[in-house]
Amino acid sequence: MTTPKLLSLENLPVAPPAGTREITYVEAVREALRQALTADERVFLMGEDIGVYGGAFGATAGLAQEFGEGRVIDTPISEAGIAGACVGAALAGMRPVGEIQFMDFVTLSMEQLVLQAAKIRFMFGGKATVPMVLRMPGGSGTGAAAQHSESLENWFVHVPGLKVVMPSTPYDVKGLLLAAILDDNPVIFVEHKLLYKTKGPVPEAPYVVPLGQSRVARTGQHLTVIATSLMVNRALEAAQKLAGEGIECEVIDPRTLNPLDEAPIVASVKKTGRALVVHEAVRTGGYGGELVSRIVDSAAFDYLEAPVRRLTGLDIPIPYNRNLEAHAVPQVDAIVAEARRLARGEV
Amino acid sequence: MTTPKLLSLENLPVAPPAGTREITYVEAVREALRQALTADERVFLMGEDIGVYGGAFGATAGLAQEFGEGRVIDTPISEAGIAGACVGAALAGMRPVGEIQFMDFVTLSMEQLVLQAAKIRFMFGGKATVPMVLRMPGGSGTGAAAQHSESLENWFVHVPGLKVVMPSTPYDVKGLLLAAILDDNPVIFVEHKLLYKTKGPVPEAPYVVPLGQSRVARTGQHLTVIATSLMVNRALEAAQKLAGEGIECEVIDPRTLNPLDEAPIVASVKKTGRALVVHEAVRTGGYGGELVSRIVDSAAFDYLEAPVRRLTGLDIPIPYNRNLEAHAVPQVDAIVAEARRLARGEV
Amino acid sequence: MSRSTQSKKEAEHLAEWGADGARQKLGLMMLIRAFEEKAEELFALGRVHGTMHLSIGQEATAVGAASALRRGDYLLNHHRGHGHCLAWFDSDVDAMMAEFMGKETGYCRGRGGSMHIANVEANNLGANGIVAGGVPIAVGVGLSIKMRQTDQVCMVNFGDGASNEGAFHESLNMASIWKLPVIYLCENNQYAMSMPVTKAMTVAQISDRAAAYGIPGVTVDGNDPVAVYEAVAAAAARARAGQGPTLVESQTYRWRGHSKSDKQAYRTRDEVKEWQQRDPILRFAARLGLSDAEREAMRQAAVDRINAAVAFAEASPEPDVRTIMDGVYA
Amino acid sequence: MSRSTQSKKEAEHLAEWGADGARQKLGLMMLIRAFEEKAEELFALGRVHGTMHLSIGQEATAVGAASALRRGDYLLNHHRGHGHCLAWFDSDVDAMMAEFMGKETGYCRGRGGSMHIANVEANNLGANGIVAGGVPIAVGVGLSIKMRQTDQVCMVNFGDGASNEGAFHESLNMASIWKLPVIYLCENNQYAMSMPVTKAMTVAQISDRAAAYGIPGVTVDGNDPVAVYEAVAAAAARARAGQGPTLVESQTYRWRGHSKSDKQAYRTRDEVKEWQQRDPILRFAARLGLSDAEREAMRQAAVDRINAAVAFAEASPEPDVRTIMDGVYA
Ligand SMILES: Cc1ncc(C[n+]2csc(CCOP(=O)(O)OP(=O)(O)O)c2C)c(N)n1
Ligand SMILES: Cc1ncc(C[n+]2csc(CCOP(=O)(O)OP(=O)(O)O)c2C)c(N)n1
Ligand SMILES: [Mg+2]
Ligand SMILES: [Mg+2]
Repeated sequence: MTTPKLLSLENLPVAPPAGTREITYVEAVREALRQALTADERVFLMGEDIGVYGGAFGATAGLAQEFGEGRVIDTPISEAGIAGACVGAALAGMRPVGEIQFMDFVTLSMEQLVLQAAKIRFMFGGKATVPMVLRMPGGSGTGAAAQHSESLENWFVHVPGLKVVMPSTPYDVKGLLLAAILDDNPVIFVEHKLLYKTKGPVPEAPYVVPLGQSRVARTGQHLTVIATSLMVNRALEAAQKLAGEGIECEVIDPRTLNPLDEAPIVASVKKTGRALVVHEAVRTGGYGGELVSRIVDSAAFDYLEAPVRRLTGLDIPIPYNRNLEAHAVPQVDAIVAEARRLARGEV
Repeated sequence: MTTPKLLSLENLPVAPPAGTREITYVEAVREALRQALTADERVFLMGEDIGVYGGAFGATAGLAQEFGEGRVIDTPISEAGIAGACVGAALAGMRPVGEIQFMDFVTLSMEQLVLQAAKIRFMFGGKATVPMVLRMPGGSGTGAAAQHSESLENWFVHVPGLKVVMPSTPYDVKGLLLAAILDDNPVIFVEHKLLYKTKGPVPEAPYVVPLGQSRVARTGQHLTVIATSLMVNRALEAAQKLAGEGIECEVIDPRTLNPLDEAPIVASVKKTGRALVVHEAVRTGGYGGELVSRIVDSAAFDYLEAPVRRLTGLDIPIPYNRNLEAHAVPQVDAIVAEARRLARGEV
Repeated sequence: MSRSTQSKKEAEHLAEWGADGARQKLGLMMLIRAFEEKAEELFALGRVHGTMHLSIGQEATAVGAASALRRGDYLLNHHRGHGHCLAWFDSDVDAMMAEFMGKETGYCRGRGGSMHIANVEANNLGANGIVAGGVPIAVGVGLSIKMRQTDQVCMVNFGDGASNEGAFHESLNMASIWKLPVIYLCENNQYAMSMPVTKAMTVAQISDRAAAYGIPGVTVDGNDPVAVYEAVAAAAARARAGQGPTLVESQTYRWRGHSKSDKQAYRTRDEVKEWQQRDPILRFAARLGLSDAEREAMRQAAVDRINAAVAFAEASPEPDVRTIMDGVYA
Repeated sequence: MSRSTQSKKEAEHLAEWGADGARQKLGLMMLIRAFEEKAEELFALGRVHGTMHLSIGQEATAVGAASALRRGDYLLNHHRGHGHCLAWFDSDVDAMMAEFMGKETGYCRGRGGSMHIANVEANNLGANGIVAGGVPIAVGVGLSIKMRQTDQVCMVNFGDGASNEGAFHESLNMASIWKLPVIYLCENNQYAMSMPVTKAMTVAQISDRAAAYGIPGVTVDGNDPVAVYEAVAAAAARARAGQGPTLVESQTYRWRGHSKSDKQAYRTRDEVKEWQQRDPILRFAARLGLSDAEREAMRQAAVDRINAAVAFAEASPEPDVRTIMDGVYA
């Protein structure tokens, strides 16, 4: 590797038209990884069972065969070690993309992510970079109970030095993953298990969706719904239903939780006067609080006609029983009901 | 230990008068620990250098000598092990009080705290209890730089099953620590390094300050300041200065961050129409967002005359340089300035 | 300190158990097998959701280990732990199946499911969905025993993969310096999901790792309940005598995929078949001199018991959604 | 695989260094001592804030280890790391002292301080305030070397206490299975803060823990730069040859308290005195046959250099508060 092949932002289109080819979210993840591995010799993958097994959710299927075990590295079950290995490789010039098999297990990596990855650059006076990505699937809905269903994104949002990305569509997951790999900062990349099989149009060639740009997923004038990850899909479904009642929701997907592009949110709330924040993570201490605070402390404050509300996961661990599990997090009907109340001025 | 001596809530006065004896915050911690060790054979302490060394900040000085190394246990440097040992001992009928030497190092204990301690009771259908306390000093101001100055309380607030306590006075720290030890749930108990040497009146006999009760630390009609930990003291100092300008702040200390007693906060904001949230932790994703959201989504919403504002730590790791360090978190003058702007309707 | 050959004492143990005792253990192994096969079937039929980790082929370890302990001892179990649950004291097949099916009558009122089945009353402190998650907890249980000065022990089960987690290291070190009554039972089934143990570590036997803590490490044939019994009994005796922890490695093999969706590209059919030749149930039945008919009758009894448990679970109510907040806080 | 006696080869190494080389190393040890004594003084005078961890008594390890490596190799350092920083390639005493004093001209522009001094340009990837914090990072650095196919090595330093962290275990295991060019240098100064190594683990030597990873473990006299040099050089040769990591334990002693405020109730004055008899500087000076006057002249030169560094740091500007957000993100 004397003159390494490098992926570079300059060569990549920014948010090109989606085109007509449809693939799934997990295929889009894999395509981004394959293209990054092809384009840049500094990129490599590491994680548990990402090689011949192809990853617990199949995100890396075939990549070890294509790029070899030297670049798609199966690790022992050592989540602190995986995070640390990414930090070290990044410090020494590589572009590691680690996988944590379930977001829950990142609880074992926190020291390396928070005290090392996030802080090294600042502590060293800006003289080092830690360009790494850590992918992890979050969320509930698979019946895997309390230790395999966490939505911990707000922990990372609360750590300066980290960026936090949480895509909701196949198009975004590909473009944001390439952007994350190209970013010179440590990026926490949160996928969602229930999104992996969702389909959507995705350009074949590599492209980026820049970090730090919110997306208006639907326009409307009565109410602004800010939703993340899987909840974007549910909010869009809810908006569709509400449209039949004459309630038009504007649905915004921040995509990057930190840094947050708040301008489209503020503009929307100025227009609608009402805002509902929807996330799957438990309510207390969650990202919803950040969104509410940003709205309240913005130019939109004077336009607010109702309290900014949060519809979130209940403050409980995710239960195993299927029915309880479904009740633990916002479903489409709950979003419909809450949005309707808010739009009608019933809260 | 056939008929163990037990500490019991019934025997303890609830929030008795403070009296006249003054001791420091760290002495109050030690007194609570000593009284719990004396009253209840199930209580024991474990942590790094808590024995003959007396703890990095002296909280356990003399206790190993008094109660023996069997109940004041020095551990190897193994933060996951410490947390796990507390979980196991609690499950098996003890009342462990662990110490994490600096809050930063709890990043190594997250799996045991979040996936085990917090969830075991729920996962087991309510058939187990995990009565443990984990003490840890947070905050900056000692020149110990980015890896020894964290304020991570909102991570724990975001975990159902945990309680989070953050006392600001010697009186509260003693009463809340005894209440935490008596609580049947895992409690994260956050002390502050800069508070350890502060003095205040503390009753000698054991007593409890119940978890989940906010304290109105100063009354006023122009502005509500909700502050946590060290920031309570700074907010009170700021309020004192502002009183000279005719601005009367009501200062509220939640004391228990989760469960939060929001009634006094809502009542206060209904009265003042203006609220300022002050915490040392970095702004983005922090506890301030929770407080703002609770206020906005409460009966106080209709009384708001200005945006609810947050004054917090900057979104940076804590720098080493003394001057930079001081600028990284709210100081009294900054609170004065921000509160004045808010009270005067300048924001 | 480790050995992998069978001991001469085994015949003595078998004699101690007596014909009835030994048969009862064989019956338990069959009950576990029947539970697992039914679990697999229910899953295939879509009658349970989530995931599960089957211990088919590993039944001897669960039964041998539990037999070596006493009522009142503690168990910390792992994700592949149906067998250990069933083999533990006072276990209730109905409550287990009901939990597996997410019912209110389950051990955990349907909140835990396969990965979190616990029977706290019997000091079975539950399975764990986190690899090595129970391992540091064992230190605290051990400490509590020491402080309460009882002669209990705590057995913590985990897989080969778990021995690469940092928690393993911290726990063994702490238990060794304080001489805690903990039995570390590493069920080495040769793989951690797709990762062969030979790729995940450089030592020949996991029990070699005991050397880092100055404690005994022993490797036994995990497909032989007597061998497992003997190793765990020795570890328990040591623990009760205040001599501290032991690392017991039980060499066995998982017949099925890791969990519900595993193409098993990481191993060969031949390897699986080879291990199936060492079926712990058939081997032990032969050792006890059972005829085919006797064995078949025992197997049928196990299947019947499991079918009854399914009937119980199916007749049981779902948890009431209004109780969803129950148990978050005490 | 471990040994604690001195090697016969040491005389050869000393000869290789030559008289000048050996004196230069002694000078470096003296420079470290002078830095630490000045640091202590500045702290006592209230001219620096925060905390610091002095390595007085441990200078031979820093100098011996760095001498065995090459420019271009990587260093991951620990909290008691002033000596290692100074001994590393292209180190700049002025930048170090300025960092210690929180100035803009410091290695880290005053943002890091004693516990985070790094010289990234020289592949000194910094000290770490987290016990064992650098240990898993070494795996990644080692991996990058392997992928880039250079003949660099990565040395990671840590204390005896750090070897009880889970991260130690995960890192050594990963480096051993992938045969990474990593040198694990455990500086066993007998205590982790107040915890004597004999209470924190049951093994006689920390290098015994290498057995859990099938890698060489070696224990050397950490107060002898030649012994440390030899062990680290052998580990480096092994690493460069693609044979993987080595665990080197350097037995030494910290003369001062753990950090600024340590009453040292956990050890006796006699014990400290006994170790002070083995002062690495006096011992090495004697071995080189220096007269008292020569030695004193060298010491004075070191002190002068440090005083100059203090003057440089004092004349340097404080960081500008307006730049406080610099470096959070790239
Ligand atoms: C901390 C953590 N990492 C990863 C996983 C995902 N996972 C579940 S079981 C398993 C393999 C465990 O292997 P082993 O310990 O050998 O037990 P076995 O499954 O073979 O019984 C993995 C990787 C997990 N549950 N927890
Ligand atoms: C994870 C973590 N736990 C605890 C500490 C506090 N601490 C700093 S140094 C130290 C002792 C370290 O001992 P050792 O590894 O032997 O290094 P030494 O200080 O003796 O050089 C402790 C407990 C820390 N910095 N990081
Ligand atoms: Mg296994
Ligand atoms: Mg030490």
